[in-house]
Amino acid sequence: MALLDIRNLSVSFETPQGLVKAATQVSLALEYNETLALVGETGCGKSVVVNAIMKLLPANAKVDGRVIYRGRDLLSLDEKEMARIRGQDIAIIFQNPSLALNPVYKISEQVSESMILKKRSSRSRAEEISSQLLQRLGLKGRESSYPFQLSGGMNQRAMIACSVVLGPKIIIADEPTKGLDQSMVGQVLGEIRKAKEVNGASLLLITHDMEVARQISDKVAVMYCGEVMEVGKTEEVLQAPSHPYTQALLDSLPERGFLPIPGPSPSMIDPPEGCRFHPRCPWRRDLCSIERPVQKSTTTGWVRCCR
Amino acid sequence: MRLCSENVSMSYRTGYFGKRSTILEGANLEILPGRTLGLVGGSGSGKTTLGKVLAGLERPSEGRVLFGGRDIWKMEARDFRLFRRKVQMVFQDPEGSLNPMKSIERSIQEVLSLLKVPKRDWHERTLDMLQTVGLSEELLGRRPSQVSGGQNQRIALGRVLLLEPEIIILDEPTSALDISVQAQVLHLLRELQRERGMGYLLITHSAQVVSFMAHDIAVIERGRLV
Amino acid sequence: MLWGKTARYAIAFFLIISLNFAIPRAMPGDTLTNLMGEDVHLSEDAMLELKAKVGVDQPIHIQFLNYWRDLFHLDLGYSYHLHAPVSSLIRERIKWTMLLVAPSIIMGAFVGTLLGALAGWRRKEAKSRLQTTGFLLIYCTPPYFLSMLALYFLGFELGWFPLKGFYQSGTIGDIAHHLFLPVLIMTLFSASRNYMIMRGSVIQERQMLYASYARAKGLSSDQILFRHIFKNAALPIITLVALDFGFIFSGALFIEIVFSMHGMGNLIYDSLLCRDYPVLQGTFAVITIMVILANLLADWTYGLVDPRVRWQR
Amino acid sequence: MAEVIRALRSAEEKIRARWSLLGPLIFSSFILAALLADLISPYDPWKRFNPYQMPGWEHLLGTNDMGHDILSELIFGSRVSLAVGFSAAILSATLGTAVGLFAGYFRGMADEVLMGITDIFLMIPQIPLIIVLAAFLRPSFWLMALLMGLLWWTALARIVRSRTLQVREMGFVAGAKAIGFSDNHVIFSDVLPNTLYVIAPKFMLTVASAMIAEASISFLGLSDPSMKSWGTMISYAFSRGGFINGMWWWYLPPGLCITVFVLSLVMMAGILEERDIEPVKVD
Repeated sequence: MALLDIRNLSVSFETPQGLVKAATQVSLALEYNETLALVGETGCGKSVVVNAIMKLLPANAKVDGRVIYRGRDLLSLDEKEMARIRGQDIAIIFQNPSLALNPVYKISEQVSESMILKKRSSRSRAEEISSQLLQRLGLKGRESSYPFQLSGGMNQRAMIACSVVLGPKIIIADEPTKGLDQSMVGQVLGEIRKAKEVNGASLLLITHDMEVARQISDKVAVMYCGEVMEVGKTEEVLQAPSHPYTQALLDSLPERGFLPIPGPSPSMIDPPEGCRFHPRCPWRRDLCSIERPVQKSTTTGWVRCCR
Repeated sequence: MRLCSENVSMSYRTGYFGKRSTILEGANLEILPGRTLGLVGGSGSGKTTLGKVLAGLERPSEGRVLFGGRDIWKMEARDFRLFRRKVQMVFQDPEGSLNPMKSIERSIQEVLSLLKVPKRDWHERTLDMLQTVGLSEELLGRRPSQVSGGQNQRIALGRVLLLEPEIIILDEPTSALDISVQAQVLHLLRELQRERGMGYLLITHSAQVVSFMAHDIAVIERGRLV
Repeated sequence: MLWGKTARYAIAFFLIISLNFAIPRAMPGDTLTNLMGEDVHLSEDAMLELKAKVGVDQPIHIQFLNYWRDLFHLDLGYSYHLHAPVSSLIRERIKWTMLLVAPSIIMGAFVGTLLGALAGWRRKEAKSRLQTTGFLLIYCTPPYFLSMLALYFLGFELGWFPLKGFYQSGTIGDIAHHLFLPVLIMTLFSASRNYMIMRGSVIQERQMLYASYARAKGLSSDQILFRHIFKNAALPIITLVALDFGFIFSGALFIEIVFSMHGMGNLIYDSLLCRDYPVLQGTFAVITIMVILANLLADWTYGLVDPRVRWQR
Repeated sequence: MAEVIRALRSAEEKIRARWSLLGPLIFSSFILAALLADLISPYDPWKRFNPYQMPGWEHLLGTNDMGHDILSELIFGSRVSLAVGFSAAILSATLGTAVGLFAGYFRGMADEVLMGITDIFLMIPQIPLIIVLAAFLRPSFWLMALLMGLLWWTALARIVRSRTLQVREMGFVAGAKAIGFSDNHVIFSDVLPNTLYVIAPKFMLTVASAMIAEASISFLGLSDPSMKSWGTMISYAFSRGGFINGMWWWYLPPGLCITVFVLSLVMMAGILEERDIEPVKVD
């Protein structure tokens, strides 16, 4: 039994332009102590999936399916029960830490807040633990700084501290390296890995960067146009991908010579019939535009392609 | 004609009594027709400011910018207008590179009217341009918010190409785009260079993009070229 | 930065008070009349004497200097209608106005920001919609009309409250009885403005990433509002409330008129009827000074509570 | 995709959309009444009947102390009240937009000076100043509108400036400059249209506060006696005993008209404002 089991999760949004199908029948499993990278391009629905897990979607989202954590379906919980899960069992690290931290409180206050409010720790105990944690993350002497006084990288670490202070079992990191300079990426990934190991947690990493996925993850899931196209062990997916989209995505990487994927990105309101990748697929057959491919097992996972 | 900067420095004063903060210091660069100069630097290194100075959008506090050997800030109005046309700049933010209140078609026609192209040729020229950057006609009626980031960036590029520039300064043209789209745009840029022999200054933080595109590389750190 | 602001206030003070000096001299009509008020009838001799006293014969820059010197000596001129120095007239009236304004502004700030924050946070709930509609109605009504309505229904029809004045016997209970309705109206009036600002501010702040992060950290809805959003949303309110002070104060003047209270409002109303210009000008100067002080105070407070401003210094 | 999601609206807004029609509906019926006053008004507002009549079939809203028909006064009064509100708002919107655009676009010295002036204007107690000036001059509604217009541009100037500062940093503004468009073209064709949606709601609110101010100043008897606005009507009811004697039909209708019309303006401003709040981005 996996730690977190996502089954047929679909998310759609009512908009004036039409129904946006942001995620369609997404099934994923996150095992104990595992790092799973959810990879895809902008707008493929990967952030929607994690926000659905955390129940942080806006009110106009329609969510279907099940998200099972320790035998409980998170989607059926009410806001109060869910608030208990957030932070303590499942924690999330946002991209853009400088905006995610509250500008008018010191970072030590923001880290100890969860301890005080959720674990009912005394203020002094909470502050002690949070300053230990901040020191371990290399923010010694910066505990009583405000977010605007720190660099983006320091804020990123402060936010990691805020998220993991209660020792969550699952850490979700949403594009933690987006917009960072190359030198910072390795450092931030290191911090996240450390936080994961200290807590013995599992990590669900959302990223658009294949290189990041390669560095940190055990398993990779590739999303395209709201669907998971392929899941498997990291080496297999990145060395010998089974889905043509994964192949095309890898080919467009700098080290493979920036080979572009032909054609425009698909519409999420009116996604292609059948296989969603078929309009841009080099191996497209007649059947591809009619029938949605079923999941086929691969050596270490599965793929949604008829080839 | 080539574009170069000689000992360009840039500093601002914050407020009346604020300290002068230096953004650029003694930068020398040369952009040649048909070649791409990659300018690499981290965030806050002053690379965008240098780009704007070279495009004549900001006046350096010290040093000169030379186009075809002549100081652009000492040119007569007519020559400066010519310089404006021949040296163009494309910006990072793909969603902000076109006016959100105007349709794509109007954004393009605006440039045509600036160039005093007769009205009857507008449609044809517009279609030509779209073809050059690999887009279809159906986009014309839309607003920038209704097309993708990559398409916006192509239109911005196409608009600039209407002016038939000799040199284009590209400020992180692909860094906000997805990997696959980035690849499309970079290929397009290379192709255009081959066809038209334009010179590029490619400003980016990505070493990989530079090594793919550039003939020469300059590195900038805290306002200094190293 | 704060000193820059203070300097701006000093310049504003200087210019607005100078404007006050210029008005009677630049307006059409006889300057002396403009300075003394209309319908003042005096003998020739007394007129000449006055002319010398007011100083209209002197060159303009001397007049200007004298004007400022008098101001620093708290001399705001003399009312020939009421036969009293303007400053003592105002001093006598302003305490009653402050008795109305001070509690109302404080209560209005508390009630308005608190309810406004809750309404912005739970804006889809029926209760907060109803509340918003109520405050919106108050917001859209001229304060004196509101007072007339309250006075008509609660005073005339139901007879719960006295119809005019501050007190009959002068005991605290009596004063409170007279003051209750005007203070209530004034509080609602100032609360409605703070309510609207705070509600809008919370609606904007709740879209910020830190608010969703607070939720992701597992905080309850109330904790997110009061621990995270409230402080951020309330900060700009400090400045806005100060900028609004002039408007709220003006509202108080009208409320006083309707309730026939012995404050600045009726002083202005009466002096308008007989064009008693010195009093009008004196009240304008006093109100200006109060508005500027309120804004200065707001800036200082803001600097104390917002860490971003505090550290810039 | 991101663009589509940015445009997200909750399903509930469809229901709200019906409510949001209320503002424009009230607004346009008042405008219509003001324009068609000659046609729909039952009597000439200056024609004299029996004074102090209660509302009845003859006079739907009764008559006042001079025997004027209140309904007719009300309909004709809307012309004055609306005209003052709109002309003050148009003047202040023009001034504020010009100052804000100029300061924000050119920055530097121009910005410092203009914003310094704005800060000073913000400190002026506006209604007391108008009272003082109106006391010295011959009372006139146009003077009132002019003064309000000259005093009320500050809020808009600040908003337009900060929006302009944002817009000028966007790629398309720098792009337009690089292509060689003139500053004039950039300001009016690129910057101004992108500030309109912050101007529009503020304009509505300015009309609203100008109307409340007009009513307040008229209440003090500082209005032109040859014209009647809603504020003037309440003023007379108050000073000539209508209020003290409980003749609610005299002062209630003009007061309610002010409230309801101002409400419609604020509601419309609210709708326009909400459009610019970006919903949470989900991807």
